[in-house]
Amino acid sequence: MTDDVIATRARALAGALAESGFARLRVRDGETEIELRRAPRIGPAAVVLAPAALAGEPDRAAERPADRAELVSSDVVGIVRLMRPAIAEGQELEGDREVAYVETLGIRNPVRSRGRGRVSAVFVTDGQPVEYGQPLFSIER
Amino acid sequence: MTDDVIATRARALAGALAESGFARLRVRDGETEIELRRAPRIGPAAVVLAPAALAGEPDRAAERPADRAELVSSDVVGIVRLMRPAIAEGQELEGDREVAYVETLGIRNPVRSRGRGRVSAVFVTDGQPVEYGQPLFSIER
Amino acid sequence: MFRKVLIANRGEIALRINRACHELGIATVAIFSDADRQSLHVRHADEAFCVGPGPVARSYLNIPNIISAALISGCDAIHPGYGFLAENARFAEIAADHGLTFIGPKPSVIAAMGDKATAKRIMREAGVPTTPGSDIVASADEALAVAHQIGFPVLLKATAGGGGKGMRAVAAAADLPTAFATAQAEAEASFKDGRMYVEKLLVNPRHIEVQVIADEHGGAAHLGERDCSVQKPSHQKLIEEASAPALDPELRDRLHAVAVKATRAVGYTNAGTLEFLVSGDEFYFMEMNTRIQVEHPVTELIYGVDLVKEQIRIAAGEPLGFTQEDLHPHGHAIEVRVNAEDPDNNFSPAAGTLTTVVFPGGPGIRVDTHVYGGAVVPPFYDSLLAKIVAVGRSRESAILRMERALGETRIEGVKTTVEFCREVLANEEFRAGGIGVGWLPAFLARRAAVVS
Amino acid sequence: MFRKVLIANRGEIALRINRACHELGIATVAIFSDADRQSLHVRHADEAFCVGPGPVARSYLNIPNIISAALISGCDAIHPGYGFLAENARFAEIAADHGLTFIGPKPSVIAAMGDKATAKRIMREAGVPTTPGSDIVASADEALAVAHQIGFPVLLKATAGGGGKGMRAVAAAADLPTAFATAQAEAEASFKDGRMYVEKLLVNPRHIEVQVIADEHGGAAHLGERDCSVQKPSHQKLIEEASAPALDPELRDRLHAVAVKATRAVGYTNAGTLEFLVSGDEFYFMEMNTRIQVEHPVTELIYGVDLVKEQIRIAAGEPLGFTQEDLHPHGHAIEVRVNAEDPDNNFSPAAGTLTTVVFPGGPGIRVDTHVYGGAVVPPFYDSLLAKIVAVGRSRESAILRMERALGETRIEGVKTTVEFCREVLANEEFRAGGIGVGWLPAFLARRAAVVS
Repeated sequence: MTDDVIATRARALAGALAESGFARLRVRDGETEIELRRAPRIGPAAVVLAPAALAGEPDRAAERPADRAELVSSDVVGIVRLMRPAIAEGQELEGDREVAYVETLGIRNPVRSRGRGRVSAVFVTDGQPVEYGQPLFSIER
Repeated sequence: MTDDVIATRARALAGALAESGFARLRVRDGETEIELRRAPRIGPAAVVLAPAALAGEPDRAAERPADRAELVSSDVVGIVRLMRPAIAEGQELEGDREVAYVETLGIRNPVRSRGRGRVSAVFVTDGQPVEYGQPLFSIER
Repeated sequence: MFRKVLIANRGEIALRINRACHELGIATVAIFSDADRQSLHVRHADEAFCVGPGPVARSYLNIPNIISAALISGCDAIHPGYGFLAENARFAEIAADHGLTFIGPKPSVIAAMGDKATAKRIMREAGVPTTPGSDIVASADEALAVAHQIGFPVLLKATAGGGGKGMRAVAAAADLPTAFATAQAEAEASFKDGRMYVEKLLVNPRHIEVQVIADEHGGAAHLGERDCSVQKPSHQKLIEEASAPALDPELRDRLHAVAVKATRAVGYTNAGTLEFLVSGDEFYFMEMNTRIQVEHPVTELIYGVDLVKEQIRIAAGEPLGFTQEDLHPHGHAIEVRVNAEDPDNNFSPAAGTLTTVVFPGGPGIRVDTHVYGGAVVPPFYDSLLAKIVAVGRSRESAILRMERALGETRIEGVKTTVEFCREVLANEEFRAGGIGVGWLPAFLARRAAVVS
Repeated sequence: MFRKVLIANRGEIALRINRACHELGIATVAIFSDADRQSLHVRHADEAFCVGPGPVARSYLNIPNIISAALISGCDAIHPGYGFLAENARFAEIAADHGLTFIGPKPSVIAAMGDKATAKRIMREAGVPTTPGSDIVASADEALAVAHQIGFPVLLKATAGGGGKGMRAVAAAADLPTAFATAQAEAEASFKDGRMYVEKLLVNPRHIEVQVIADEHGGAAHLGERDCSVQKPSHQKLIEEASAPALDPELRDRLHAVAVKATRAVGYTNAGTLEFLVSGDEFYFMEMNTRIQVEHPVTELIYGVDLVKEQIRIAAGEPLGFTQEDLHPHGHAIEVRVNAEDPDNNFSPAAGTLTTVVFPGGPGIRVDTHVYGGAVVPPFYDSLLAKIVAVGRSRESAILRMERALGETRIEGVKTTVEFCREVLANEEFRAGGIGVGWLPAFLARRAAVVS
């Protein structure tokens, strides 16, 4: 499954989770496992995307601080531009820097890191079109 | 609820019971309680139609030999004719007499009592049109 | 006009008739089997009678129960739809005996057209071209003599035949004796009638039929032709069109004229269809269906005539509301049969619960169906779930519209013919128009070869 | 012709446009809000972009996101549908600035017709009768002078008004000063524009509108009129018909001629509608809608023209495929709006999940809808769930057909206007034809009196 597909599914599942009233939803599909938990804080449901390898390690997956992962999504429809050095999985973030922007009709809509954290997933590539609400990356705080 | 309506509902419920795989179905609706149990013997599902008074006596209702009540239905579309003396609730039956017939295009389709039993309900009146499968009366054996 | 009509059918055609009655202000009585208790045709009728359990012989073919339901409910007429008792002359007679108007032609005409050899003879006498062939032949030798005369390939057919039984195609003289013996044995076993006749076998002809209508006052007209050449190997129609594409205008005019002439010659009343095989610039009468056809909507859409309402009006003694000169087709219509069948498995029928049902809508789309989300498809009946019909200004626009309509259609729970029909519509040969009845079987064979 | 069209709308009209595009072989891009993720218009489009959350200001009115979606997906045109941005001249201009063809008239024409006072002046200059009244009046005194001149009752209207705001009916001179002051204050508060004008108040006029269409090569035609007099107290249309019943033929011809003349005079291109009030044997221009109307299907059904396809062809620079002489209406069509509203509670809109959805079918019925069993009706949008349209040979047969179609319709989960519309259709005054816009409010009042 490509990251694109995962992101799309994760968004759809997040909707389902929100409607269901359940606190947690886990879907395993071939090599991919998608787990969503309702965030205890105010804000959208947190999304954790576990790579294939984790499927064989359920204990570790269950113990992850999933409720502390924050999903950063696009607020506009446009083309995403990653700032250099490009944000990458595993990267430790500090401060509040502009990690990317989404260009809409020539207007630059900045995407900021907003504090410390570790990049747990990057869902987009530089130059990719994104729609409203599309996840760009997730950050573990 | 008129007997007509009860009969119609009972037939619909019998269908639902047959599909459900459950052995028993009870519906309470205002003053009427309809309880169906799957007959342990070969044949159609037995139907028990409990009058309003029983709704307040759940124990007695539960203890009734419900699985021994037999529903006698019409096999044809026609006009029902009750033989004199007309079959009545509470009546004790013996032997195998023609208690009624259903007239279809001038042909007389006899309805027989087929052995001992007590008439627990009569759902039709003399001269009433009936369709295929419409309950005529129930007999407790 | 009638006050109350009993609809002696189920499924989409029962709903179709219910609609026509209600639009004419006529009350309706539905009949249903135990398996159809939740069907829309029951829900929409003014009254409904259960006439028997699921199997058709005990319910939809149960003449005493059906007539009894009509009498009890005070009906003055019965509409038989298609299939079941629609071409049962005895049913029509029994109805009449009980004072009920049978909405269809006279029983004697139903009976005459129901016997294939009789129908062919009557039509031949009326000047309608029929396939070269014989009357009843007494033996294989006699059949062989006829075959030599009309030329091979030939078709050996039982006069009581149906559904392919008692029928054999014979390519050469050497094969005839054996084929005759087995076909005759089959006919005797199936129909208790071993009478056989011989017919010229046309190679990949087109199936083109003419819709006719006649009242009881001498009024008669045709409503053009339909092309029903897209047939499954079982000869069941799958996609139908009006008008027939790529048809020589002169041939079309001859077809129409012959159909009306035949209608008058046999004293036909009500709506009917003459089926022809067309090969080159010749056409041959095949059979006459003395009832409304499944595919009647394609004709309705281009002629703007409600055929079922006309059937009812005619049966009530009214004259036709139009003459031939009033009838002009506009545009092109195409119908796709959505069957609960698996096209990848010889169209084997499926039963089950329809979990999702979304039909197409919008401009130029008509849907005739009795199913809905949650409906159960019982195992006892015809697999037709719905007819989707598209009308457009041209054949091309009608096909494009049908393609988008099928794209909107979602039926889940059983396999259907929807996607398969999209494949057919996309095929270049189909799109060119004018294919014969052998085309779909060949298409299926090519398709199976690609898959395996 | 366009390769790919962005559909800047939702609901049934988005599906309607999607259908027209697909039937023309054009790829489609849907836009949707978070609340419409499961909508059919998203499912049926070739691509789809979420453009914002549920509230319209942030999604369906979000011009940058919508234009951006069109550019990213490589569209060459935008169809705005009705409502939302359909009559937003700025949106049309921005689209053009980004190389996207706006499927509609020129932005300058949209802007001119969007201002009611300007539109009236332009039409008056083009020789179209307009309601007797004034241009902008500076004061209550000036308004009073005009009122005396044209006679009471009059209507005080804000030129920027809409939805009943900034509007007051005045029956007598004594009431005018107060009414003027409050209406002006309301207009200033609501639209930041307190300019007022005075108009003759017609008593219970009919709402009759003419469909026009014009290409960019000088071709222009009308497609007859529609009667939209069945309006809720909020002036929203509920039932529409084509043609208008009980309309003097000479008046009809004048209406059609004036509409085409006006279309040419304002340099109109694409499909549009001129709305008139008809009182006695006079008619007065009310406004021009520079877009496709909700009720366009009734016109399509009797003229056999696909108006949305024509819109697209015209925007692509093609000439009209017909002239006025080619256009002939056949039969009568009627549309019922199935809204998620409670007719017993001032048509208050309802949101929720549709547990059961069964639409009618069969001959002469068209259904345009985006809902299905299990669909969610979000609280953010127009309450229109479906349009059921019936066509028949006569008005009576169309009404009978609609009655049976509404009888087949089952929508559960929210309250709808289905049963209420059946009541209206059964009403003798409605059936007689020719009712005015005051009829439905009066009907509602009588109905409420009976209930209480």
